[in-house]
Amino acid sequence: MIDIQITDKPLDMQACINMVMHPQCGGIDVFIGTVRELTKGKQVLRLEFEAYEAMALKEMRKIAETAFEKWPVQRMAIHHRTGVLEVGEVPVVIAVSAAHRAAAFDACRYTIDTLKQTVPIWKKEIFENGEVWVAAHP
Amino acid sequence: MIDIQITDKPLDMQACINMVMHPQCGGIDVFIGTVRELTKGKQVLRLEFEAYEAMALKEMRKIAETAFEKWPVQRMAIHHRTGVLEVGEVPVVIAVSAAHRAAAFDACRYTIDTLKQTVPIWKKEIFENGEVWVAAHP
Amino acid sequence: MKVKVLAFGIAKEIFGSRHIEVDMAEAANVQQLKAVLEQQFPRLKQLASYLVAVNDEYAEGPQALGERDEVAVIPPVSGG
Amino acid sequence: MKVKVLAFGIAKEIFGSRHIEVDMAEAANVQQLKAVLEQQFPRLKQLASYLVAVNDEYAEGPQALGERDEVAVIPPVSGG
Repeated sequence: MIDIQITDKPLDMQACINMVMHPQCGGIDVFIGTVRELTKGKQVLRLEFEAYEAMALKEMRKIAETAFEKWPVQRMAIHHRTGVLEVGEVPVVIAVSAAHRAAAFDACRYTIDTLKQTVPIWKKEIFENGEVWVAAHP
Repeated sequence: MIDIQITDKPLDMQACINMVMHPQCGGIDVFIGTVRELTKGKQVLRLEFEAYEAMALKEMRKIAETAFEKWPVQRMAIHHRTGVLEVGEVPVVIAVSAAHRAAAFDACRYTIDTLKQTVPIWKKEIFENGEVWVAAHP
Repeated sequence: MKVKVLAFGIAKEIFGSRHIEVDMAEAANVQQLKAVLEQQFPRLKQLASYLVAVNDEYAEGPQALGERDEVAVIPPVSGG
Repeated sequence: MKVKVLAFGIAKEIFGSRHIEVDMAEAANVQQLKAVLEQQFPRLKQLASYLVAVNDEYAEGPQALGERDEVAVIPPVSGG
């Protein structure tokens, strides 16, 4: 079971966990991204996330499917939020269940690492005195 | 901030996550242990967890403190349940926050791996036709 | 042919729009599209990198474009 | 001296009790306690392993025991 969602509503972490629970699973690893107050010493006021939604859903599903091929995992939920997020809010939740915990850890970490490299979602950091699309420039 | 708890009540996963949230954290890794239906092909009816509580709390704190020395993590919650658990219930939740996700993943995985080796908590598996203290015999 | 190009993130700001239309020769490819875009919008060349997607899939330079394709400029992603 | 020994998990079942009292020479150590316990409860030797904790800390064989110490038999742990 793979559940992929992009939404502009606050993410429900407990719902992601419940979704991947399974009587044959022995461990669940969950990654929760949060908006940090500081980036390179500058105070972040808020972030804005924008997604190329159709493609982002497809790319997230590819990552999940690759994780299922690489590790014996049972269920995976990847929920990504878009729109304006304040410090402390949650842009992404990834929950992975597996019979044994090593697979859950490996697959969860692979998923967030790959998501950050390939999924067409963009983050703009808004500071007191300006804003910047993260990673856009060298 | 380190929060260590042993309780015979159901664990509150969202509370563990909220406890480690911090404006300077960029990622949280959460490990959730769950009771599996099958062990080596035999149907588990339920589990019973017993703790040497004072020592288990001390050993869990040592693991957390070692994790704080080894990785730049911000907050950690380790909650372990005791008593009778049915299939699908949650004996352990470990939540770790850090500015950067690699530290959260490493510290969380180290914590559950070490907990399973050193913390004086015991699990009895109850099957249809008998029961066994896990790992007691070679 | 006219190719409609979607823009996201900083590309949307560089184009000044969520999508633009580009005039291309029939069966022009991704590589040629990039050359045209970079000529019209030189700021694209200042990006750390950017990719082109065709119908929701990352596309290589030689891939041919058609008028009905959904084409998008993908600046460096930063989700998660 | 009398040493009170707590038992957990399968050790509790081997002892038939959550705690027992063991007669030991003054200043006996952990190693000697294990020998006495194994004589009284030979099933201890069938365990994959077991450790002794003194005052909530794992203890090595040479550690001396006192009457006021809280001593515990720790069979292989299986939490998590």
